[in-house]
Amino acid sequence: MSSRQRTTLFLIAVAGLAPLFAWGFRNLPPMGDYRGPYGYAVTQVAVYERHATDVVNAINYDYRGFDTLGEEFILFASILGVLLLFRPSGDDHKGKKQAQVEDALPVSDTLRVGMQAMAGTMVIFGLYIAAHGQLTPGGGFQGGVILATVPLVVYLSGDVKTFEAIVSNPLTKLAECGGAGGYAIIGALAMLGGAHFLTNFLPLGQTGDLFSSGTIAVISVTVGVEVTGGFLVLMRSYLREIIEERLQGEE
Amino acid sequence: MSLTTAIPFCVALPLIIAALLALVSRWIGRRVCDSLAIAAAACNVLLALVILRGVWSHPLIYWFGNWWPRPGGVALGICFNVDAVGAALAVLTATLTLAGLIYSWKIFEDTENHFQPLMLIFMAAMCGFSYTGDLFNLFVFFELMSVSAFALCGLKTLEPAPLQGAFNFAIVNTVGAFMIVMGIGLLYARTGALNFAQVGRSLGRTPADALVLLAFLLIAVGYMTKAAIVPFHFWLADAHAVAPSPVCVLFSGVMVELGLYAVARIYWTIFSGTLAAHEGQLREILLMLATLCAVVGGLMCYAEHHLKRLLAFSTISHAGLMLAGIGLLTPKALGGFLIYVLSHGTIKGGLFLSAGILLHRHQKIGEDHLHGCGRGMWWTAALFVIGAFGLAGILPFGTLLGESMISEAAKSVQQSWIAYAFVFAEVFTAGAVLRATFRIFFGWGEPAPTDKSSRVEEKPETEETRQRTPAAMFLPTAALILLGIAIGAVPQLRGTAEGAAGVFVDSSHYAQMVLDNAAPAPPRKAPEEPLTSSIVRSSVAGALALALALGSVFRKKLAPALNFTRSLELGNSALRAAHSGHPGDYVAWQSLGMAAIGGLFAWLLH
Amino acid sequence: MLNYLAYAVAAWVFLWGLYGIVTSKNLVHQVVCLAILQTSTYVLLLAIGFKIGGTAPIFADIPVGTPVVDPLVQALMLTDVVVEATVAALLLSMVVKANEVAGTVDPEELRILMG
Amino acid sequence: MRLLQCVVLLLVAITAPGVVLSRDPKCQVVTLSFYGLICALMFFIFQAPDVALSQITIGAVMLPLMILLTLTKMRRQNLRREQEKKRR
Repeated sequence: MSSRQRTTLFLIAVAGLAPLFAWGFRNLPPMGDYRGPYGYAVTQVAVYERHATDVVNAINYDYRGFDTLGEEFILFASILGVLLLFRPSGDDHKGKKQAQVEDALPVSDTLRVGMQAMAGTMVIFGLYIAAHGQLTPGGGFQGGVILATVPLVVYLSGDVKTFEAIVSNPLTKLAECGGAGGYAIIGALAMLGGAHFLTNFLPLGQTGDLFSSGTIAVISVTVGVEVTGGFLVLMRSYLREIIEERLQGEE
Repeated sequence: MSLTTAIPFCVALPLIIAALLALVSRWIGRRVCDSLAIAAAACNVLLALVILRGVWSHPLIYWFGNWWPRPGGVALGICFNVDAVGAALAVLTATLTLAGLIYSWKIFEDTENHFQPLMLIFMAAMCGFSYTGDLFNLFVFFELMSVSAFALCGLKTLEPAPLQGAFNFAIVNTVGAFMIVMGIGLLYARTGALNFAQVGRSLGRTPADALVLLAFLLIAVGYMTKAAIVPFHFWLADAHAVAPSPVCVLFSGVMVELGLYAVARIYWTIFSGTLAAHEGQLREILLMLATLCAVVGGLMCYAEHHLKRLLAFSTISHAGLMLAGIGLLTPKALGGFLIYVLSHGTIKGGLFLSAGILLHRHQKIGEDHLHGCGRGMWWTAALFVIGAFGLAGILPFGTLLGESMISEAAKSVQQSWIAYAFVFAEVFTAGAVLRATFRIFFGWGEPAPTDKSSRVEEKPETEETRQRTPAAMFLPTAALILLGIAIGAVPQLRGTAEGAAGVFVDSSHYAQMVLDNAAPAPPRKAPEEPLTSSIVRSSVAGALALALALGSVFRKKLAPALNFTRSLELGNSALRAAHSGHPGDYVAWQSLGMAAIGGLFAWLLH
Repeated sequence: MLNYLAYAVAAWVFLWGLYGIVTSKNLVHQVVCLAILQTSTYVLLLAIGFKIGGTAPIFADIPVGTPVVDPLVQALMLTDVVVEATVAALLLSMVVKANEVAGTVDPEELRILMG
Repeated sequence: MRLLQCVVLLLVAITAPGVVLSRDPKCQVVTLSFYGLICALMFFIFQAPDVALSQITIGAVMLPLMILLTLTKMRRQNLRREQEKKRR
């Protein structure tokens, strides 16, 4: 199909879809007027039952924790996929010697110091977000992504060696796989006591404490570990060639 | 092992092993990794069988996190509702994965052991998909199986074709996934629930309004994209042409069918009450789609000469037949669907693996290129011929039983013409496979003509050429094809399947079981009708397929009247041109298809 | 009318996302359009779960029973965000590979499989 | 509050076509990042801080970053290909 034919075909489809959406959306409740049973019930019981003040995370890591297990494995599978796609092939090593493409940004010392200070702040911020999932907005996922950007800041400040040391550390891989597998294992541990998969088996603690809400906090941290490791592995597979060249250049 | 332990482990165990394998893959050898993955898959086959036996007589509801529904039937947690239909599909999933993993023992030298964990995740996702009783959880498993499927599809990264195939696959399916999310959102807006039973009960029997119809449309189109129903099918041929054979087995054998299973599950648990008044019209729409799919798939199948694409189009054609099993909206047809899926999955899986054997031995996959190459590979040839007749659904195969149940059900709702759609699809798909077999293994007639993409993937999946077919490749292939026959030999299969389907479609009892903890009703074994008319019909189909194949191969020698086979093989240029390989085209067709079906919904169901 | 603005925006963004995918001449652009398509589901879910006068469903500083917006849709959206990011990462790596082996990222030129 | 919601929804409605219509991926990175921020703002205004936080990290930072890396990788591949061509 030529691109004009394609667009015409699509516009015909839109001529059908737009009224269809208008027709269906008309019957939605007006925005702001929502009274579903699920949301009402869960906000009534979550704090008492799970000692977690952030109901969104109580849902994510407990009531519907099985969804989140699937979601973490979606992340895990796609990282495996990226690794598979970017696996070094025979041609790569030839290509490396043939052409050197240099595109390092010159970084001033002030910027470098500033960035390294920023990295430090971000570590603390990320840890805070990841650890307080059950209490305040945030949680393992958000904290993990923030933590994963820290080595990147280090990289941008020009310190390729430190970046490579962090991302190629086996601990990063351990974090990725251990986090993902750990989630499933925590779920299975509940079954030792005869309960169903992913049931809370830890003491609930005092609502509002850092160590409260039982498995929610633990799972949140586990997810944080996986996400940190996962995004670092992802980053590394994207940057692998560039890093190799840079490190060669420094030698 | 108790059933309540087996159910979560069927999903969690392969995930844990996959994480473990990914962690240690750098340090352990290829063989250790393979053995662990095969052991995990075998373990899953056992688990799935234990579960199937356990839920055979009555379905089982499993609430994750012990979050049973609150008084008043508000479910906050996620449940698995394991019934015989879902459990049987999980057994099929695990079996095909096991066969695929054993088959890949001798191939994929360079995947750095990432292949095995992805296969295990894929399997876990499909098992979870067939067990789950929650709308959003169904979506999560849908997405998990999609992501692992995209990655597995683009496994061979040294050529552009696999990347194109995987990319098209990913774009079209992800668009479908977002439609599903929108549909789930609409249902949540109306009912405030995600559990199938709760949503279904909340919609009740009030006639569906525009919102509910749009939600059904979005969700059905999303899952039909996965199920490769025309016009949402374009990704399938591209993905199958390039995916490694053991992965194709899972794609064609079970992933596509699970898309249809999801449509059935959602219809029966959620929409059957609210759409009850318009059941007849909905049946007509679905049967129309099914017939279109069977015809387009059949014609394109016969027009292909890339062996894997040929089989891919045959899957599209058969997906149409299976949609007919669902679209008739009766328990008997649904039972037929189940039997058809099980036997088609094993046979089609076996055929893909046989094609993989050819690719392994000769590094070629085009029918023209392979002409006469298969001489001496008589065992593989036998598998091809048996598989072809399995697709035609003749006597000893399970496909016959499925077809007969669907045809009987069609007769009971005055749609008996659907039997002709079956004959059409069977003649063309079996004919195409037989035609390829005659040319490749017997070297009969002229070499086949060349398509634009019949050269794709003509590179080895292995590093070196081999003179012999390794047992690790041949045995799972033969086992799958034989399983297709064995399914047909199970005594009382039709009555049992219809009983299981009867439990599946009983939505009000289902809701009581999930939400009110009611006792499950035992399935009633239905009486079985004689098979005579189906045997006659399928024998005619098989004979016609054979005649068509012979006519195609020998048309020069026999008679000029046979020249129509030439145009079947080479013609259909408009249909071919539609399969353009451009993801933009595919999404445009997808939108158009959705608009068209939506228009029919608005017209007939409102 | 204003009550339905959010739903209209969701449908609008959805159709624009589809339009972008259909007319795209660059695979990277196509992946971005897929991400835009995804945001339409955010807008829809967000609008569905919203409640006038409701605060965020976090009971750190407010007593239980205060009207809050629906927490479930937010949980669904969190899952959705992850799905978007991961699918995009996978697709982008395919694009990079396609550029490496085929030398093009125009879907029109990358057509090897067809008919 | 109501007004703010309308404004942010309209902003989303305007920027989304903007991202789609910026055909050059390089400038799309910028528009996408901007769009991601607006989405995050929308989540805040609609009382969804959890999602807003992950949207900032994913939609406004991670995703544009991955696209930038993709573009860098592709530019290097293309340069290399041209160099090889010249050598021949």
